[in-house]
Amino acid sequence: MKTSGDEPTGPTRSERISALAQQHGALVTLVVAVIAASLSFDTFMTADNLENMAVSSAFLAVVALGMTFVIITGGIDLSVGSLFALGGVLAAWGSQYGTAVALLLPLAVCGLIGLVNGLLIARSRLAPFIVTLAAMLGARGILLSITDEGSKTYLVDKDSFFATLGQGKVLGIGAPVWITLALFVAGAVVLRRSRFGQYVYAVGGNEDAAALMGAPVARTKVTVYTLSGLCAGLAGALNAAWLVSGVTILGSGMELEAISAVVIGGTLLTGGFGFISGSLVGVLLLKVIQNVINQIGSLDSAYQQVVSGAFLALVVIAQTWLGRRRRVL
Amino acid sequence: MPDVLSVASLTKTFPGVRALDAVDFTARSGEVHALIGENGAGKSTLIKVLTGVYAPDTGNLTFNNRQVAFATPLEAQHAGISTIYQEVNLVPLMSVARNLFLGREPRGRLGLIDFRRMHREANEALRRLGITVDVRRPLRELGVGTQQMVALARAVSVDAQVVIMDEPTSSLEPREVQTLFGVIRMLRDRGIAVIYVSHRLEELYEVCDTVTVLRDGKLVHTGPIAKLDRLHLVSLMLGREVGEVREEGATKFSGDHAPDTRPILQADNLTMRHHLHDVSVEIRPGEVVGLGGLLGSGRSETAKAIAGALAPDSGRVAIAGETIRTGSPPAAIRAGISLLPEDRKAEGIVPGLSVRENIALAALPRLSRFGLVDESAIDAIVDTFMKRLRIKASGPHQKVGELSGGNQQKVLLARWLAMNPKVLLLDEPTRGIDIGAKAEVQKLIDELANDGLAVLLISSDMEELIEGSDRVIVLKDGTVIEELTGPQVTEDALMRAIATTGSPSD
Amino acid sequence: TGCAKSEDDGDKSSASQDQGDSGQVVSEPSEGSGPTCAIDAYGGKKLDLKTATVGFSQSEKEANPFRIAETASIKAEAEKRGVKLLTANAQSQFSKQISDVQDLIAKGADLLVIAPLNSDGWEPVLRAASAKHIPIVTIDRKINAKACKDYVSFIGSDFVEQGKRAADQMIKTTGGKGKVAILLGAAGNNVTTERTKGFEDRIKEKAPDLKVVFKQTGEFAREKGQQVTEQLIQSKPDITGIYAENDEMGLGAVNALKGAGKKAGDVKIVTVDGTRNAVQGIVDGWIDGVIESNPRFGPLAFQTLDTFTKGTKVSQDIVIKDSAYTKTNAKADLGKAY
Amino acid sequence: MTDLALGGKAADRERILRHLQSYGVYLGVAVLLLLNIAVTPHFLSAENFRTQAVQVAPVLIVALGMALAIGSEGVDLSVGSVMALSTSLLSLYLGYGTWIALIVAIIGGAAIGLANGSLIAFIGIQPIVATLALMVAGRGLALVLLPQLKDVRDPTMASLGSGDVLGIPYLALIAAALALLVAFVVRRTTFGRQLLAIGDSRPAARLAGLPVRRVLILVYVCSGALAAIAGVLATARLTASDPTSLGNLMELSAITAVVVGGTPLSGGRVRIGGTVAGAVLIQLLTATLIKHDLPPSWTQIAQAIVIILAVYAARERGKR
Ligand SMILES: Nc1ncnc2c1ncn2[C@@H]1O[C@H](COP(=O)(O)OP(=O)(O)OP(=O)(O)O)[C@@H](O)[C@H]1O
Ligand SMILES: Nc1ncnc2c1ncn2[C@@H]1O[C@H](COP(=O)(O)OP(=O)(O)OP(=O)(O)O)[C@@H](O)[C@H]1O
Ligand SMILES: [Mg+2]
Ligand SMILES: [Mg+2]
Repeated sequence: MKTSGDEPTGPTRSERISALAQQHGALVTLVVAVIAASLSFDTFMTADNLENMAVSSAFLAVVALGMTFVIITGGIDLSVGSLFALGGVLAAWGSQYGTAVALLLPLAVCGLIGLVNGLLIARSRLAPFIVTLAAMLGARGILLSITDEGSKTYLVDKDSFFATLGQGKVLGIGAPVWITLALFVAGAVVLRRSRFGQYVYAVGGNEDAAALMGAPVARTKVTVYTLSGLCAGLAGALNAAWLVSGVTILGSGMELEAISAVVIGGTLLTGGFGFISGSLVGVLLLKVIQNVINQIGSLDSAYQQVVSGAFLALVVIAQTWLGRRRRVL
Repeated sequence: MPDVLSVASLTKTFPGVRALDAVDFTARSGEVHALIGENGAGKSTLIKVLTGVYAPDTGNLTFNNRQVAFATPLEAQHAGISTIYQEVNLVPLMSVARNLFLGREPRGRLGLIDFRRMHREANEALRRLGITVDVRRPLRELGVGTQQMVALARAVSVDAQVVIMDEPTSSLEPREVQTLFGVIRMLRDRGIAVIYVSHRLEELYEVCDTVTVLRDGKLVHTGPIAKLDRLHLVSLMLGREVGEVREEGATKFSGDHAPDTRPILQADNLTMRHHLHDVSVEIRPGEVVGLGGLLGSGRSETAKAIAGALAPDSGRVAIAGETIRTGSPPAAIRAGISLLPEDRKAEGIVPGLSVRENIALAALPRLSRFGLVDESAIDAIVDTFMKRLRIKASGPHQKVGELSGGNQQKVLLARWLAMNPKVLLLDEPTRGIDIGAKAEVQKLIDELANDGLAVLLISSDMEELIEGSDRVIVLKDGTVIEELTGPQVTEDALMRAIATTGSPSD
Repeated sequence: TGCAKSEDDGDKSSASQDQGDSGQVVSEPSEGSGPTCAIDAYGGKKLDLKTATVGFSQSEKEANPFRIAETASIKAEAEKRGVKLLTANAQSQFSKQISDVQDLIAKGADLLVIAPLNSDGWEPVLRAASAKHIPIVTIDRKINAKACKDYVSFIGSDFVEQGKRAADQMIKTTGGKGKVAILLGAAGNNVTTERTKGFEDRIKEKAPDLKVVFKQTGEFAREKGQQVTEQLIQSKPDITGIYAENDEMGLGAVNALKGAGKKAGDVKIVTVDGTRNAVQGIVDGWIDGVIESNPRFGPLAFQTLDTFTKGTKVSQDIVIKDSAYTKTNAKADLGKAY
Repeated sequence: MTDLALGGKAADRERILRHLQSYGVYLGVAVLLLLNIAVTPHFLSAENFRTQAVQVAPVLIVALGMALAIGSEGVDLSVGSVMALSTSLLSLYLGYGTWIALIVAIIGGAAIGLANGSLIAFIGIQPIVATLALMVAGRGLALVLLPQLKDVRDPTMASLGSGDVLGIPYLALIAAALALLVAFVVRRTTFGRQLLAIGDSRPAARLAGLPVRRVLILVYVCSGALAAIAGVLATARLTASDPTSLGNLMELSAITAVVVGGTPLSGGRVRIGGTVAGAVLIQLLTATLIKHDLPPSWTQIAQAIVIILAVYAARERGKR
């Protein structure tokens, strides 16, 4: 992508570096963290450990993928944790009727809830925070009502094809990892290269202007919330395939984890700016922190929280600091 | 010439305001139709109703002889109505090219956007308007004028039957205005209907064929512009007798002031990477100093650096000899510097607060005791300034966001005048202001200078700059290239100063 | 939130330390009588526990007496036996517990002791462990999988049984007549499900005149228990008894009753866990019965692992015989409470 | 001049809608009250109203601080953890005297607020992320200080939790007084005005010379201190310090109360009356569901529906 346009004043080198650092700040942090961890713990850089981390990050990553779209439009989706759990339960229940049902049922239900979120936000102009908060309660309520108040866990047949979506390995790496990578590539293409992607940025960058420029603001918003619902549902389904059961107690606090990952990845919560790849890095960074805490071993559970809170703050401070110069004007 | 777009007895009310009252309006193919009126007359509202931003209360919209009702700007756009709205309405974080092509990006294989083509075409579209920028840069890095040209490029690059421009020239420099006029004539010759809103009357006579005058939401006149002389036009707008209007000159500046000899404001060697290089400005009490230059020459940056809104890398700002902390608006304001910012929508008004709160905002600490607000003191000040500046609002409690552009500007002026500043930095103070109000603002500047205030005036209106200033400092690429004093302060001299050194994009 | 959370601070740390081995007794049918498991059947090789590394995955923060006592007991026993112990805490997040255990395996744990947050969803962990033939012992909650194939044995209480015993206690103190309310634990938790089931089944079976008229969750927390009880005693002032599925909610109920001006004994309260505060509640007359759920799994867990790795059979289900506190023994046994 | 005294149907409808928008939450409270009086046994008793007032007090107090944060176009997710931290501090310092412990607990909350405010004002981190970090770290800190529930056997605290004046519980009185105080601050003080201006348009407020950083920091300090007060009162009522579960999900309840009460999340406006009504609405809803012994699944779905209905009634109508 080169233009023949002559540049009046190109950015200086330090500006370019700080621009790069902002875009890839999370990646730099991740690389540093990984290097530090592998130097400190000889059980870190093992194939097993890396594969475990990859697979168990996959589900959060898929949720964060949908969240990235939402956040770039300047919104937020708090319902993803509940939808993740609901998706898993529905998939486990549906798996008795075959893989298609196991996948389509959670997608349909979670997508529908996402759609309702989107409609309330875009058409009725309610605040995303509160709409998706209500959806978070509502989806949890639905989950409880279909599991006999949470007391029933549906199981997935271990030998079914659906289970291999979670359990199978390709080239020694778990299927969820491949699926997630595929989804991220698709997501990045859509966001960067499709017209819809342009609308997503435009709506987040300046909603009024986008509307006046003829961007379908409402439709774009409805789409991103639906997408987020679908992602959460799919992540839940894959997770259920991995755990071979529809665990009912999953997903609480997951929305905050997903938001953290997206923000760490360099996407602005105010909207209009962000990258899909950043979110993936953000998820991995969170995972590495957790892994390092476990590598240290005997850290008291209370201190673990202090450490992860402080780390979150540090990463975001670093992000902001790197990005600051570019945002002066 | 066939009618393309018309409305009959259109009414639109906002809470407390009837913005449009039974207005009839018709745009014809191959005609440039001027829409004029005072601030708050309803011009922008009319345009927004025509293009589906607002739904009318009553009134029929006819487009190509068919009754229509546009629910969204998108529908209007698809039908063939292309609009540049009053405030630059683009997405600042997106690149220039993406802004230009939003919603109609060239697509290649698999329906994916072909960026190579998009950038090439964006470059061409802008070059035709005399703009050369890197189209991959975020839009916000461009000056307001360039942004306006991007919006123009966007509007004319679609196949439209009607092109609407709401005050497109307010942030353009003369050369760009001429480019714009070229584009307008080209559109007209292609048989496109152009609706053109502006407060600059000379422009209307230059490009328009027909004129419609609105006053307080009502239609007061419509007809060929050639039949109406300037005086008549103004009297129609203001609703005053021709005789009354005749007595007023072109600008309201009285001429020279008698400034003090010791400068009150000294800004020395302000430097900010990429933006300013060793810019020094001195203003004496009672003096109006103009800042001249092309778009992007760093005038706004200079004003902002003095007012603490931007932090210069080096340099000194002093008031009456006392150096103040740079980069801190409160410090500047405490020292007596007030800045009327250029981008009033984003940096000036607080849209959700009332006229009253907006006026009192900066003066709050002075208008309160022990942290408690003194309501009656505020009422007094608000009342004074609403009267003095003739702010048109349904009352002091109307939200500023609901006021017309010109009245918003007056509210901001009131905010700063309420501070009794020593130095007033005015960045495009009369942009988007109707001629009545413009005259008032100019008169006010004059009065303020006569009362001993030091004024820095930034204006893209050459006439205003020359007439209003005692001295003009000319900037180019963030550097002072010339200072015009005394008899040198003429339009010719200013033009020459700018021209001899070339334009910044070359 | 598994079980109780309360303690009068001062003596808590000592409590779990000193009484580390004074706790658990295996109930009938005990070792030998149920199905058993041996290392040959399970796969894997014999090893000496002393040189092995044991991984312990705790499900919740050690912030309630039950979890504190549980973790302390495991740690104390490991220290006593000189075994290298790795620990991880899932902070009540199931996904985290799965990765925790995987991390423990990756860090080289030869044996695993798991206090599961949930019974289902262990497939990834079980597969990883069985690939390396790592013996797993789960404590306090069961994993839904094949014993002696996916894991070695389960050591813990029978929650349904606890519910039944609570019902017996409730029937005894109310005389089998009246209206009872249940303060449920956290929704979706199988401790909640099982303690409710046992209680309701036994009431239906033994005391048809005792009606369960109210079931609301107190989320295993004292504050929630108090709030729910406050609403309860206003809408149903004639309530006879309250069954709280852990001590904390029971103590919250006591608070609510006191606040509403009731006297000790007006409403019968039966709780599960056996924390010091609850047993003291019996002594004070506010609580009528506490069914114990003993958290001191350390000695049994390590003994099981030791036996197993030496090649001897161990029982697949090692159910703890929980005691109970009533008016008759509360004062005397106060010291046994944790 | 434009016709100001315009009548007309459109304007009338607009006015009614505006009223609905402003007073919808009060309507909701009234409906719930009437409903309960009709169908809930023993609802109309002083004791019942006392219970509801006492239960709502901590939520309300947290919501007051939250309203300030939201008014400044921010949000404070750390409030629940601040409550936990304050209860830990209280327990730790009770030995030095009740009042000292109370003050330390509140200062502790204010200190977390200061940290929030500094991250937001000086470093420019988004409020939701900054307070999220402190939400995680704060709860951990609370547990580091006090690893588990501890009984509070302090007579002053006990009477604070259960005492009353003329039948009105202390807790309710304190909450009401704080609501009045915050309403006064928002309406009458420079701080209040500046806060709204900053919430509405940060760049404009900055250029108008407002002390943006100081105001923001103060906002979060207030929010922290109020959450700490709520934590202290909840502790007094429970007669125990429970840092594990105290304040769990409090941030969501508080935000709901504020938003349902008509304060827009986009900042620039704060409605304290509405916030009080919003908190009461949610309390009544919870009480209704519990009193009628509905299962948790119902409770959650009902809450979702009521939240949506309430904000739907209070929504900003489109400009069209
Ligand atoms: N969204 C709104 N809400 C309430 N009142 C509004 C709104 N938009 C415009 N108005 C009012 O309608 C009237 C007409 O405003 P409009 O913006 O059309 O004026 P204008 O002729 O474009 O003025 P200017 O030359 O200053 O741009 C003004 O009195 C204004 O206060
Ligand atoms: N290299 C650059 N990087 C970022 N922004 C740039 C660069 N070069 C120029 N600009 C933009 O050019 C603008 C300078 O224009 P400025 O507003 O100071 O001009 P002005 O003389 O005040 O004209 P106007 O009348 O339009 O305000 C700045 O807004 C700045 O954002
Ligand atoms: Mg206008
Ligand atoms: Mg400028």
